[in-house]
Amino acid sequence: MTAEAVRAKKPRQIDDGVIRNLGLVGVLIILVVIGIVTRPELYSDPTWVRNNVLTILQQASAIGVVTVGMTFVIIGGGIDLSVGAIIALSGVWATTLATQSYGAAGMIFTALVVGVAVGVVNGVLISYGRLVPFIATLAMLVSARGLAAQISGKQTQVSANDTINNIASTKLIGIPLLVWMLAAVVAAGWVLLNRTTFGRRTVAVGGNPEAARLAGINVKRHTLMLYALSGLCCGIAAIMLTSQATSAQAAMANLYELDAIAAAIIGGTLLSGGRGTIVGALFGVLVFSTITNLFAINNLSTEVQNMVKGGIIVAAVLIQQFRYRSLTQLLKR
Amino acid sequence: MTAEAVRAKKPRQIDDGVIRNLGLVGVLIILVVIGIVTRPELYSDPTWVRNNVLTILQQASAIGVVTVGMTFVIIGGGIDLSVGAIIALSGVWATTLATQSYGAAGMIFTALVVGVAVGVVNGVLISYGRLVPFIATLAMLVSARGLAAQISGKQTQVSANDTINNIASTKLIGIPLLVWMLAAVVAAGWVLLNRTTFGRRTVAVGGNPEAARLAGINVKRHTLMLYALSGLCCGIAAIMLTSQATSAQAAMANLYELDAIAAAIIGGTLLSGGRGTIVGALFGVLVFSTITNLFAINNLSTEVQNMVKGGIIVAAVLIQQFRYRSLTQLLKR
Amino acid sequence: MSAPGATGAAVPGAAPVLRLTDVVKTFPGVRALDGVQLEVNEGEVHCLLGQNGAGKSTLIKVLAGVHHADSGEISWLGEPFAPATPQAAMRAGIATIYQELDLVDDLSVAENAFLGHEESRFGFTRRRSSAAKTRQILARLGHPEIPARRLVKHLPAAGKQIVSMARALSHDARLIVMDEPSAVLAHDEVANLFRIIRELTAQGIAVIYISHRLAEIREIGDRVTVLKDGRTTAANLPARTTPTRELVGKMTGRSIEYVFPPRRPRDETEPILVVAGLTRHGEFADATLAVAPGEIVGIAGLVGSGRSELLETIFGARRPDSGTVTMDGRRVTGVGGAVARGIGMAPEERKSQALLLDEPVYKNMTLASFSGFAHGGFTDTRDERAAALKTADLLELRPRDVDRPVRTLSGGNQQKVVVGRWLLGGTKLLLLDEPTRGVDVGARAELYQVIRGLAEDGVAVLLVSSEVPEVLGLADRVLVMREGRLIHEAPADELDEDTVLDLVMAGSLLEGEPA
Amino acid sequence: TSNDPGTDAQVKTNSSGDANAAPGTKVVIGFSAPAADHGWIAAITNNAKAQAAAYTDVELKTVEAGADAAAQRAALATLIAQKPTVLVMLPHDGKELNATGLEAMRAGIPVVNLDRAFPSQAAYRLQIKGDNYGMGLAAGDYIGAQLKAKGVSNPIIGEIPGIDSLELTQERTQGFNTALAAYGFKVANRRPAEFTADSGQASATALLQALPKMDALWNHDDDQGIGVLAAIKQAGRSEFFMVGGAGSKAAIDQIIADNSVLKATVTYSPSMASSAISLARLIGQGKGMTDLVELQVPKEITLASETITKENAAKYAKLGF
Ligand SMILES: Nc1ncnc2c1ncn2[C@@H]1O[C@H](COP(=O)(O)OP(=O)(O)OP(=O)(O)O)[C@@H](O)[C@H]1O
Ligand SMILES: Nc1ncnc2c1ncn2[C@@H]1O[C@H](COP(=O)(O)OP(=O)(O)OP(=O)(O)O)[C@@H](O)[C@H]1O
Ligand SMILES: [Mg+2]
Ligand SMILES: [Mg+2]
Repeated sequence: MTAEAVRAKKPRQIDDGVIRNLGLVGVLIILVVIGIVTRPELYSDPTWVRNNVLTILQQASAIGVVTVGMTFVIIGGGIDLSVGAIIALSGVWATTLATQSYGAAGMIFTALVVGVAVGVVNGVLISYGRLVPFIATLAMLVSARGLAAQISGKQTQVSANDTINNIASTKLIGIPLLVWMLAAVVAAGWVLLNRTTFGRRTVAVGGNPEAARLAGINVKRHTLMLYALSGLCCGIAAIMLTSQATSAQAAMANLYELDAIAAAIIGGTLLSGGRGTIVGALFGVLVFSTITNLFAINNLSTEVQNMVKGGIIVAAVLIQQFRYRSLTQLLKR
Repeated sequence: MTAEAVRAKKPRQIDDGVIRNLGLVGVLIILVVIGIVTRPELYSDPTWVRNNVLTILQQASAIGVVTVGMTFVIIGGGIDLSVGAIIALSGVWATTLATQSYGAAGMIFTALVVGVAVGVVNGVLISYGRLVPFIATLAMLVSARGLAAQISGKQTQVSANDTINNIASTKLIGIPLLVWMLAAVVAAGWVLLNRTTFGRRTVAVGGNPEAARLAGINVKRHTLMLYALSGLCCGIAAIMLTSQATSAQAAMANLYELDAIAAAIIGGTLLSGGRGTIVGALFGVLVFSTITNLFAINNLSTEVQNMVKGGIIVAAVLIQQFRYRSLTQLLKR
Repeated sequence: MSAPGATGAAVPGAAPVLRLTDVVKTFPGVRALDGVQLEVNEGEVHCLLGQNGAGKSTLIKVLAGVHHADSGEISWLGEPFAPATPQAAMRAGIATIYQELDLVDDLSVAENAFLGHEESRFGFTRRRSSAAKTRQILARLGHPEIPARRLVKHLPAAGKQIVSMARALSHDARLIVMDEPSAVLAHDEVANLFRIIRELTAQGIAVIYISHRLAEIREIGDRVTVLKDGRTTAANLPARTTPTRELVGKMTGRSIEYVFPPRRPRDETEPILVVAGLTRHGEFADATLAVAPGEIVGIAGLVGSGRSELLETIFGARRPDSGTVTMDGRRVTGVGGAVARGIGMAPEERKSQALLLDEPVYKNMTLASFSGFAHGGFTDTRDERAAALKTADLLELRPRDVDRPVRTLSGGNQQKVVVGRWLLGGTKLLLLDEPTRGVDVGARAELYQVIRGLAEDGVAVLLVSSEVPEVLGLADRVLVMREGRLIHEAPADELDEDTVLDLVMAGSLLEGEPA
Repeated sequence: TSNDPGTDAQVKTNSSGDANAAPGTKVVIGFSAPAADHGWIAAITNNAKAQAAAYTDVELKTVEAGADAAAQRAALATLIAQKPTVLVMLPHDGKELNATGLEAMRAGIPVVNLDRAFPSQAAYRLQIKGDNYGMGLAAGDYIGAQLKAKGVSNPIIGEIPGIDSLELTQERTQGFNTALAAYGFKVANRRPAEFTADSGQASATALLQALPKMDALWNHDDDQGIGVLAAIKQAGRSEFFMVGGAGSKAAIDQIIADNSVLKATVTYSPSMASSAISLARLIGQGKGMTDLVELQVPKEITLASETITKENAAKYAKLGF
């Protein structure tokens, strides 16, 4: 391809994903503006604003990590309803007295191994047992929460390990460690999806599994790895949440599956697979956590919060679509 | 293509759906056998057995009605996460003091109208607002539960209407009215799906929307009607549940969306649309409600229940697949 | 073969029913139609000719109400006409058979035929009467054996094409548009199709017929309109008498003849692929064949004779009931192994089996080879793009843009992407299933050159095609398949078209032998 | 439970004229309770608001917390940043919000820990809670005594707890089992519900089916009890008696009417929220409880769980929520 040819095609380079993400940035800006308008006295304090941004990011960190894994699974044509349950099982397992006796490293190791192991079971059921992902991971949801309740005796297990507990309160260069962890996972996810053969296979497997198979891709093994990856993300999130709550219990990370799927989809991932972006998923998570923050600073009652939240979600997607359409129009000229 | 070539494929006539359903019947039989083996003293009493069957059916009735609507939506290429919330909103609205003052007819009317209205809003957002069904109905889930909480003041609203309350305890020819209602909805659903243009178009819209559009079907309007239908089913289920609990509250029908989707899929409905059976969905619901019954008569603790339930779901699908494969093998000879 | 209307020119005195003037239609970045003129008379077969991407499908979609013209005028039966929806076009009497199959898998044949205008009473479908009507139409189409109540997903591709036609006939149409209906049909089916078309024109129904096979146009067409880059370059040429050179020239701006590259003498070498006694019950039985490096082996046969299944089984995509596939002396049991041994397959169904429609062309071209371009697991899109661009040039991809999503390519250009995937180095054995389906005359010649070139570089090629001349022209050796069995093998130059057709169709050679 | 929300708060109207009643320094009380579409939690928030409104020197800042501990943590972070004088908090889970309690205490804000205990003593200034274990004890005791009086030797006892993964449910069940064990009885079947009437109906239906004959039933929660009672009626069963939990108005009315199987309920009153506000005010003003010798409010208060029966129901009628 000649240099001219490349330059001539510049406008197309800006792909759908980026434009969609611009839409989500717009939504975020609107949310912040609403915050400023409704609570000017808070927003007039720069320290508060800085803290607030960090709080939003910190609250988004665990679910953000889960959403990265979920985005891979969905792009690869599947779905993982068991993420919340995996977090609970990993967290509970990592905080049993026996595990805690091995110290922070033992706890982290346990959480990650449990996460990956459950993910592998999901993957095997789906790839080799040929179960529909929805059913397999729903069954896992139920079972893993049951096992977590069994292990914890339905008690909240307190973490006595200060290294773990301090993760949530540690800051590096003024930014919470949890936020750094989120950033690292998002960056790794982006590279994995966009710059590696693994990512390319993921898109192929989700976009047209038959074509991928006939092109020599081992679709089953790849699918298995996607669920293992999602499990790994859950293990990481389990550590983050355990540290934040200084404890773990069987009911933790309740309904994270819905939040993660919603964030991924709002971020432009196709529920039927074959398309999606990591950055979009991150924005999706941020939109949700900014909404929650907006409600908190305005002290809306839960029922009003919920009513409004549904509306905001709809509006966000509409705005994003609107921007998407008009921007594509613009770029066409 | 020669005449022989076509005829050679005769055995395929016995429809996938029927074989799948046979598999589910097998699963049901296995569950009952487990019940007999574990609690022989209960199963030795014919009256108890009869009552038990009716109880299982009765407990399946409301979720069964919802699943019929859900099956239509999924066959039509969508998904409805808001069913539980619609039930709650319909139920709460129908049991406000103001509504109750209009008597049973007023309450039933209100529940149905609210259900259909919410369904129409879902449909409009999805058809004309071009929102992804997952997001639109998730937003509706959140909003509708919020509105229900607002209306009820987060209280449990008791139904003082005996006509409504008696629905759940009335029997016709020895069979509970609720079971008759389920039967009627399933029968109507079957006819609608298999014997009307609406049903056939639903398959087309979900199976190949582009082809449906090229064939001159108004895909958007049809999609809208599917969500309205699901809303109607939720309205009916709201009356059934309100009658059973003699009350309604904002948290009622919690997670019905997951149960209904799972039942539909276990019953052979393709999550991506274009294929599904009403009878299969009914069997899916019955499998779940039989599992619950099995746990109850064996007094399993929640955590063990959950662990086992996941396993049973997986086993059920595997058995069904196994039967499916071996039967097709058999029939091919 | 004479029939009313087949006079080689416009029926004298026949009135134009459809007239398009200066129709323009743009897509993002493309002017698909750039001032089209078209005139169709009552009772004629009007052929549209043009390269891949010339705008033929877009044109008929404008007529069918799927796309809306940006400017220009359409008049239909003397009235201005701008259908807003497919329904409007149908109501006006225009029925369309689209290039890509537009059927619903889980509906029956009858339901598909009457989709959107079901026979019904109070919303209830009248299954018996619509099945009866469907049977009538199918009988008229020469296929009474297709059961009206069978689900469409259980039909072979050719059967689906018949159902598409049945749908078009189920409307009371004044104009029937057919976009490459013969692409998935074999020889006997095409004859059948032509019989129907003649019936239709005899009733005064106009037909717009699109095909890349000039022979078909000569046989069935009355007049020809040629499109190039969205413009009409020649209108209303007589279909019988216009010289091929002129038609091709108007289409491509060049003069390409329908030529096969010359065969060169080849050294006898040990076969690289050995297939022994391969069987899948109900599909094919006891297939034994071998292909040597540098050799092109063609398999001829009717649609439904099991060639695709055989190819897929050799590739490891289907598990054989018995028999073995050996590549380079090692057994092949799965697709992964096959690709690792250097086997590549271009499958027959581009949309369902080959393409990631939303992904750019270059990623589709490198779907089987991106790992090879990668360094340590990290992909190298620059090299991939460059390689894809080379293939695009080789196959005359239009537009020559490897970054656009495959979805926006015309049917023939999509096909080039599918075949192009396996031309990207490293392949030792190429399995090609209908590689030229929907590809225009010019690009087809280029593709033959490429395949021949690969063979000369030592690649073994196993080719399946429903076009007998293609098999005879391109292959060194030909296998004839009938009802799941390889019944004849001969060097290509010892066979001619009639012999092959006799072998394929007549059962006489194999009396009493079950498939 | 009522169809007419928010009118019957349990408020201490201090007309006794003691020293604490007089307006003192202004106190800003931050308040947070988890969201739940449930009568009891709704009553907690209503009571807190009503009690605060009864004082002229109290300003109440409520933050609603979403559905789980993480959401509540986030909400409390914003509340603590606003530096209220005292913080009253009903945590979603005491252990999970322990860290937040510590944070507030370190920031110099006394924390009143309502109902669900923090494990760390340093995380609260005052802990006021209901007695979940005691509830179970009371229910078990009542059932044991009744059955013994009837002379049933091998009774079949059912139990319908609320959300089973909650620690409070575990405590109630433990208390129940302990009390029954004293009589040599045990639970035959236990079907958890979810604190909602429809889940109560479903669980009760399953339980009744599993136990074709039953002698006694404890349902942990009167709100879900509406559904439990409906199920019992639908099954046409009446051979046993039932004890409720929490002490809702509907349940007390039904006990008085004595026309159903519900014969008693053990209290777990949301009035603790009113008390928490009153005591938070005293803490904020540095005052003690006048009936006690101590100059300051004590560190821990546990409400006793009382058993409401037909005999004493009239007395409790006004405390029903
Ligand atoms: N939806 C679309 N978006 C963008 N471009 C499109 C779209 N559909 C068609 N095109 C472009 O319009 C041009 C005409 O395509 P069309 O399908 O009409 O060609 P065709 O003549 O039917 O070719 P073929 O013989 O290969 O079927 C092509 O360049 C194609 O890439
Ligand atoms: N298991 C099956 N279920 C349904 N249809 C099948 C099945 N197996 C094969 N078929 C159909 O039968 C047909 C068999 O013909 P096949 O594709 O092998 O013919 P072919 O000789 O390759 O012809 P062509 O590729 O030219 O269409 C296929 O088109 C396929 O649609
Ligand atoms: Mg075309
Ligand atoms: Mg084929």
